[in-house]
Amino acid sequence: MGDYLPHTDEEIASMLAFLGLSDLDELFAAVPQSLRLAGGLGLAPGEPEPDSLAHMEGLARANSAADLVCFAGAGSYDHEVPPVVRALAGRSEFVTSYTPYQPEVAQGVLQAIFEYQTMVARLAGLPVANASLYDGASALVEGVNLGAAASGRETVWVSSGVHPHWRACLGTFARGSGHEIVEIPLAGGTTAWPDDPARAGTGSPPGVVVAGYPNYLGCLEDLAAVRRLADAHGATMVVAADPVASGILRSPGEWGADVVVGEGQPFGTALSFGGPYLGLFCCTLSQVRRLPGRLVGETVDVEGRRAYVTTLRAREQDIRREKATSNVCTNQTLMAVTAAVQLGWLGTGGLEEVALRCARGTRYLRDAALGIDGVTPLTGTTPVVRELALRTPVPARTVVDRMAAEGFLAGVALADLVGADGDGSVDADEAQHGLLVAVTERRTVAEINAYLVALDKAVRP
Amino acid sequence: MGDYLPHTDEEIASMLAFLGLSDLDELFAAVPQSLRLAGGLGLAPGEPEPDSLAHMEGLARANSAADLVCFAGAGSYDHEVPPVVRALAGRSEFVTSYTPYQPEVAQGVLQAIFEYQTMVARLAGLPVANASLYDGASALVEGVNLGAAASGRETVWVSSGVHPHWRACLGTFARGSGHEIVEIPLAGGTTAWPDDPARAGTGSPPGVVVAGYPNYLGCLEDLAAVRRLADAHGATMVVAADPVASGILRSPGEWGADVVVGEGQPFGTALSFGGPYLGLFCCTLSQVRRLPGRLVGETVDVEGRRAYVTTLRAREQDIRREKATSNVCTNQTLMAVTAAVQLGWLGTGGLEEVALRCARGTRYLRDAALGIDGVTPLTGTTPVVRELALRTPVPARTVVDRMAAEGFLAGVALADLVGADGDGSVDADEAQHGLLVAVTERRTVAEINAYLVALDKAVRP
Amino acid sequence: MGRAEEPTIFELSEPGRRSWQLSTTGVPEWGVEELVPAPHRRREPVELAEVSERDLVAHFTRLSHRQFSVDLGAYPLGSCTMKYNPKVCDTVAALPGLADVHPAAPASMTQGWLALLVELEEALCAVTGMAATTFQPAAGAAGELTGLLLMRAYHDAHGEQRRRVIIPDSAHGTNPASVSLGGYAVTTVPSDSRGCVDMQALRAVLDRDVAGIMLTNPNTLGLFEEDIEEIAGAVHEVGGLLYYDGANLNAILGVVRPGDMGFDIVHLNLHKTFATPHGGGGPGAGPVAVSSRLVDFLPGPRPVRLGQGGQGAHGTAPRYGWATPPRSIGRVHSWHGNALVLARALTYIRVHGDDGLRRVAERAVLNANWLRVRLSSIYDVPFDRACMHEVVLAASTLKRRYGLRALDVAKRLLEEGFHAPTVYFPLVVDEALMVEPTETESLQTLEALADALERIASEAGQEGGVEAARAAPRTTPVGRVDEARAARVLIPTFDARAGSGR
Amino acid sequence: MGRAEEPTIFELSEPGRRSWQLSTTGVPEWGVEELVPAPHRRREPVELAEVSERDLVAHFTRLSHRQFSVDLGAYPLGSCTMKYNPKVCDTVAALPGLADVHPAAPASMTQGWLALLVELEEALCAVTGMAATTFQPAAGAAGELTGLLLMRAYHDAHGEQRRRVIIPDSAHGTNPASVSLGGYAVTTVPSDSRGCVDMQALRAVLDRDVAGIMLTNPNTLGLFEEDIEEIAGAVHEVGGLLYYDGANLNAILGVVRPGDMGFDIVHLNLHKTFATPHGGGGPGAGPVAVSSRLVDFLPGPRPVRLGQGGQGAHGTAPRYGWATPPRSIGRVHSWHGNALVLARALTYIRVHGDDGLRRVAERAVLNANWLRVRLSSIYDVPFDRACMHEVVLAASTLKRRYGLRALDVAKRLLEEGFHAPTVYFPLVVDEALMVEPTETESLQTLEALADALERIASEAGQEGGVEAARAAPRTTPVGRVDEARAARVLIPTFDARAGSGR
Ligand SMILES: Cc1ncc(COP(=O)(O)O)c(C=O)c1O
Ligand SMILES: Cc1ncc(COP(=O)(O)O)c(C=O)c1O
Repeated sequence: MGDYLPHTDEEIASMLAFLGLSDLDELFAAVPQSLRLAGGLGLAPGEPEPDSLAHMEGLARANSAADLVCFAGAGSYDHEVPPVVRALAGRSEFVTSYTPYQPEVAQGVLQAIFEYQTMVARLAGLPVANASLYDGASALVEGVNLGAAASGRETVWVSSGVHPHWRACLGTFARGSGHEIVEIPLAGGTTAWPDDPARAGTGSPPGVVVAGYPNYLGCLEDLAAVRRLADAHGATMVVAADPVASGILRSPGEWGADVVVGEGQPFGTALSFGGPYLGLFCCTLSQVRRLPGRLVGETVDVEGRRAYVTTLRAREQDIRREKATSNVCTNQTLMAVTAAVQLGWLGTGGLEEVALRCARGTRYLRDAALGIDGVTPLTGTTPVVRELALRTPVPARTVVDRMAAEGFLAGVALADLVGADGDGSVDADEAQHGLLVAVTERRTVAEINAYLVALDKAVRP
Repeated sequence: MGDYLPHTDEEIASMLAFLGLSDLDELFAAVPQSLRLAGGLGLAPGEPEPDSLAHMEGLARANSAADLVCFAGAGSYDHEVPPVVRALAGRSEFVTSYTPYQPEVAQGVLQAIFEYQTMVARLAGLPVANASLYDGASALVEGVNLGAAASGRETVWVSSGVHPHWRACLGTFARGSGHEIVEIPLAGGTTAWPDDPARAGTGSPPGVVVAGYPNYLGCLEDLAAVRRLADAHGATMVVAADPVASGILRSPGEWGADVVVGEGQPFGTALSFGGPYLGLFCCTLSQVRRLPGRLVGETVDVEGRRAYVTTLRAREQDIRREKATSNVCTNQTLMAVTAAVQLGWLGTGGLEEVALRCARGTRYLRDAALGIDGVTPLTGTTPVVRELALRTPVPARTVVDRMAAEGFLAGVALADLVGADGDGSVDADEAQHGLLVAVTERRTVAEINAYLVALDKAVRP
Repeated sequence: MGRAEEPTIFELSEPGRRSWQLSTTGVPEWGVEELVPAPHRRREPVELAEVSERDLVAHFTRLSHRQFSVDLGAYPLGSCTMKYNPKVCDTVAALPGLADVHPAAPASMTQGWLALLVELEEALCAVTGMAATTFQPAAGAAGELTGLLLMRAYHDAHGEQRRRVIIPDSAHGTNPASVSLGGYAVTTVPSDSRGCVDMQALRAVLDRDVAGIMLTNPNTLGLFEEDIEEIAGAVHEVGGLLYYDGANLNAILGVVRPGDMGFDIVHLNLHKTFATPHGGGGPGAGPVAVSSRLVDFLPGPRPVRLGQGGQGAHGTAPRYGWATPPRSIGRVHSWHGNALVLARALTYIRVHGDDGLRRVAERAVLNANWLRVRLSSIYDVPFDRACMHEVVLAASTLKRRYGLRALDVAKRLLEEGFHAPTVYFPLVVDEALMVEPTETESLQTLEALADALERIASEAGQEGGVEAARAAPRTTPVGRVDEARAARVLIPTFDARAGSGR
Repeated sequence: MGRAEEPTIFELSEPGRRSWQLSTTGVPEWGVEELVPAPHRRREPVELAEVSERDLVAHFTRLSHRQFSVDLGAYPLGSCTMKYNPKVCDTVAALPGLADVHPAAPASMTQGWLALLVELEEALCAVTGMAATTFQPAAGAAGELTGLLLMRAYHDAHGEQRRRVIIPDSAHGTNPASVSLGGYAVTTVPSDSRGCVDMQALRAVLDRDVAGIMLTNPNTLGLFEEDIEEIAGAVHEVGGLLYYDGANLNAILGVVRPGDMGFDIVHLNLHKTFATPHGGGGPGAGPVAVSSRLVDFLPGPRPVRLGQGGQGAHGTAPRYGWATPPRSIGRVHSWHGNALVLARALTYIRVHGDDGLRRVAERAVLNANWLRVRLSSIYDVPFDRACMHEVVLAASTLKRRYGLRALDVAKRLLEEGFHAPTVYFPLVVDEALMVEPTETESLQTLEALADALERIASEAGQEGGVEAARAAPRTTPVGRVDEARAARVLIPTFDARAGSGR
């Protein structure tokens, strides 16, 4: 039996007496007898904390994936997270505080978010960033919601180069929002935007246009063309950007994006089996009153001292209720604080260096991998930065399984992302044989070489 | 190349200019050219932090002992240290502060030590505890120094039941202090105190008498007899006590000890390959002005608020210099704070429970082990609490090596503690065949049973 | 410490200074121009702060000293369940075997994670009385929207186009916001004099256009909806579904289950009931549990047991895998939800177990009622009857008599070392002070909190008392903050300061 | 936060409350009376605080908010080298492969630890120019006493009974204290007008009764003893040994080595030069390195390479073991010294390497001299010439003019968010303010520190300035503490309060 309850029997007795009750059950008098649980919940009885810890350690040991050298990406990357970042982001004042509703005792979190907003806005090349959303997918969904509200039109053209799971989420939530989601196929790795709506298999022109940068196959989309397309239809341009790639790529803002969304996991958050991650969201000043979620602004206190506070609250659910721009309340603040610390650690030079090292490793691995019999580029366009799609002669899932035995998480089989039949980004054959490989700054040349040797063996029929 | 230096080249240039220097070498003008290193130190060049971390992780992996189920003790024990204790004792304010020389900004550490002193004093059954010493051995040495100063006599009778390494340290430092250390042999596991000095192989009566409780073989000494002996000679009674055993044993203070010393590692500190540990030191009020090391006392600040400060400083080296009661300056404060947190977590009931569980496990293992043929008790007196000495038919070192292959650190071979020839506590044969086994509250019956099966195999010729 | 203004990290920056150190890789060092085609190449590096690791540490450590938290003191924030977050869960969340697992790794290599999720799903189903659970929703609001999409899918499957969802006027803001995003119109029902759903009013708005009703029970007034069975019957009668907002589940753990009350869909706030830390605003986790008739619509893929798990741990074939429900509404998260938060929750549930969870509810309700009775002679108690895990007080009398508002009480309380209660919510109560002590606060802490609240009220009656309260807090890192100015002169980033005249 | 008084844990205690949870063992639950013979059995359990885990966390977290630290700001405490402690070292010290190793485990099972110690020994020998190192001393003072016992053993081995050890009047208190414990008489030599050992005076006390001399170079005035070669020659001439107090080694890393200066014995303060954290007063590590003629006397056992290490990592036979020097003075620690501190130091050394350690010294000396020049017009600089890693300032003029003492300057500085310098040490300087910025403080920090010290000095000249300084600090958790009372009414434990009238 374990718990963290302070009450002694004497205290319970005295408190009940104070309430004029004779036992704890009476506290639940308002609950109809008919509904009360006779027995318990049917769970095992409580166990001492060390027993539970041992159990969880046992489960952790059962994840062989944790021991593999990681070449998988698809939106989740194995980047360097130094001890100093873990130590600072793990400070219990950041971990165990609530949403900063009382700014006088929440300047720590508020200022950290303010710094985070500044860093993320600079990355995106836009003037405003919010205090975080759940993850890349939710950021994209919110971005599309904002975009549609801004353009006043419900049709959304989404490049099939956007992460398949994010597109899936768009589809799910469109059931509620009523948006018409039109997926635009890729040709040779980049989006083949139709020149007129009819060709898009939809009558109506887009109110929102969404592209990835780079897209999930690692290819660089022509964002100038996307901007032109958006202008042609008076649509909002939303870019789902890789924030690490932004270290060496022209920012989406410079390309003219109205909204930039992304996955912030690469900034200090572990792979974590997919969560908690960090939804990055940036937009132009003109859209700030449609911004989803919390926004921290600088102001002053009664004595004129610099202070920070959540602002433009009138957008939010607790005030606007059914008219709110979004329903988000709890977000991913701790990951935002973590990102602020990680980006503070990287600084101007470090972020560029990380992006550059990813690109070098990717180039090195690609050049060598394409020398392996039967391994070919999956896309016509050549990927840069840290994600590339290869076509393997045997099914990619087989390659992944075989290479695990050699100590590598070889990458992500496209079929696991888009399904066996493929989608607008890849066809069924590509889905089956496509292997999405990611190389981060943590991968050494020795690891990459060993990976190539293993790959050479793994792709044999 | 790695470092943690903030200086940019521009700053260095401007600072040098400010000093009227042309380069960094000029900063060392006072160092005779003849002495300056021409080349470097001959060390490898600096490496990025992650490389160093990887190197250290490699060294850590090379310690197979870390993976063994621990039945070794001899003053270092594998006790439960819950995450909450690591988290609190690891707060960077405690870790990265210096000795509390400025009490106005050091109340955190000062109050934690004050609470530690209170807890340790209660354990020992004495009114005063200091703020820590290096380890058990150094606490014993300081205790003997205090004892000799108090009695005004240099002859020290030390029970051979005191930890062999601690006795060794006594011998080492006696070279400087000039104390005459007389080791009193054990008979059947406990000290055979001679009734007159001549019998002790020394002319002079003791100024200090030292006994272990329990002694290092796990046996309970007759402290009443030690008190009588001390009184008979006007000697100071020093007890080296196991602080966990104190959870269920009569306190040394109750037995009449003037000074109580011990090893505080069991209170929240990991095995740590032997350090940093925690030297516990307690004494009577009459001896407080001879107390070695720092002492925290309660007082008030200018506004009458409760405050804490290091006190009776006139004993210390920085003020008394060659007349100081001890030379200790840096001590083991962080381990003392850790002990305060751990004892706070255990509380009245928890400490007793830990001691009781150790005693139960020890009893369970002993009863079964003595059923294995050839395995016999090493001592006539039956050990209790959490340490016991067994005699194995094959050399104990062989047993330890064989059982490591089965996943156990079987214990400590006495020969490793006292040397092959034995000493006043055990003879050469006992040294070779003696295995000191410890059972803590962490050992489950399943582990103990598996241990017994392995022991049964390991003791076969 | 903590009171001195802390410059932003940008003000601590010096060009050329650095913290970062990356491992030696030996990869050829091609230049960016050899890697990135010119038009895509960034001209200027992203300007970030350039600080030493030492200054980075000092900056964020000092910021942490300007932040209140559960670890520093009581946090009686109504509706937020700010209970103690066990440190063991931090250790669990940091286990490399859990934290270093890629979400796309094949099931055969992530059996531990799948087993963990299945075990947690079974536990949450037991707690709620539901048939299955999805872990994808990252927080309560995400759970709400997921639940509403499930509602929609359910009605669609029955060929029905319902347009309205009913919500009590005391509902949390995320409820109506989620309803809109779910494509439904909000119909609000008032609370009756006892603080519960007004049955008459409810019946009046119930018809076959109603997709369902969202309730939290105990409701946001901390009161148990005693007519819940009747409500359930009425809603089901018109073919509607009952949605349970689990934010207040802490009050009834092991006492009564949403499923037994007739609910069809339940979201849980693991960051409330199951003690996962709030992280300054997140992350949380908002799993959605549903009754059997909704299982087929759940988001996918879902972790499932494979075939006869009988194979046992030594079986070579994997025992857990992924499966997508036949009529799934699709994904609602990039991956599998906030996994590490889920691991924390399972740890918490295992430690407490069947008996412990019940104790949690008992102690939470005991603490809230003790405060209610202790404070009822000092503050208004709009609905003065036994409450559950939280009690809604009001400062309306104090305001009428002395001009002391709920806000002033809150700010004054900050000076006493406590966090403030939730104020001005629920909206149906004027000058509301919503107090949720949680079960992990000791009687001494409750007494200290009550004494502080009593002191504040009595000061209001004294000379200059109200002024003092209006001027509070003065001992905090900053004094009362000018929120209006923040909105008027928007400075959302450090770069925006320039134009702002700061 | 941090300003409210925090009750002791004993005052938070409630009988029957608990935090502890121990694992399920299944061991038979014999009663204590079945285990412990009656006379030895404790009658009453040891009374400790009984608190919930939640209250334990709040208590110690609040205490941490009442504590200044390197992580919170600059700590220019002369002679203490309060540099930044890299977080990576915390990670290293927490590695289970290092932390969970029993000190008595056989060498074959602790090869990693032995390799670590041998690697560190080689590095420290390179840094000091010595032949071998013992890691047993737990701190500097322990190293000093160990060194003095080595000195004694050396002379004994040469059949000499020398009785005196020479120490400069500027020496740190542990030096004379250690000399006494080493069984030697202290002979003090004065500093000359330049702050260095007075050669005449030294020669005057040198004879064959002198066992050796203890020096730190740069000395505690932050000045390099330029005559060191002459001193070494003179001491060696009479058969004495030179002991190097390594507390100030930070200044000369990679620039000059004690061995080359003629020292025979060196102790290092890893908690200063090699950045291991001070932990509020400890732990540290004070390894002692010696020249070849003293190796045989070192404490044992010592970690050593075995045979031809050539066997390589894949060799099955262990490559490292333990050995005790033939004429060892014996043990000076329960086990092998503060092992985890040693692991931190090796990490620090590897990151910096040959080039980085030299940079450490350069930057440390650069920072100290920048402060010296910046402040020389404001404070007295008793020895106004180039200093090394620290500068000794004095408030004597300020005291004479305005009555502002070094103590007041120190307390006032606390209000500015800095820790105070070391005051009234070294003893040879009146109103000493010993400032050691260390190399990890940035120029901005140095400027802020200098500005603060300047402000304090100029305020002294203004109306009420000195009074304000005397009243400082007012923004800290407590104001000036009554140290006299603490000694007069001794309250060393919570239990002693009772009698004390508190
Ligand atoms: C009653 C109630 N419902 C829903 C929510 C929304 O949950 P979350 O913040 O996790 O989105 C909350 C949390 O504030 C709440 O208190
Ligand atoms: C010059 C000098 N020598 C010796 C010491 C003693 O070192 P430790 O405190 O580690 O015993 C110190 C530390 O304060 C010192 O500054």
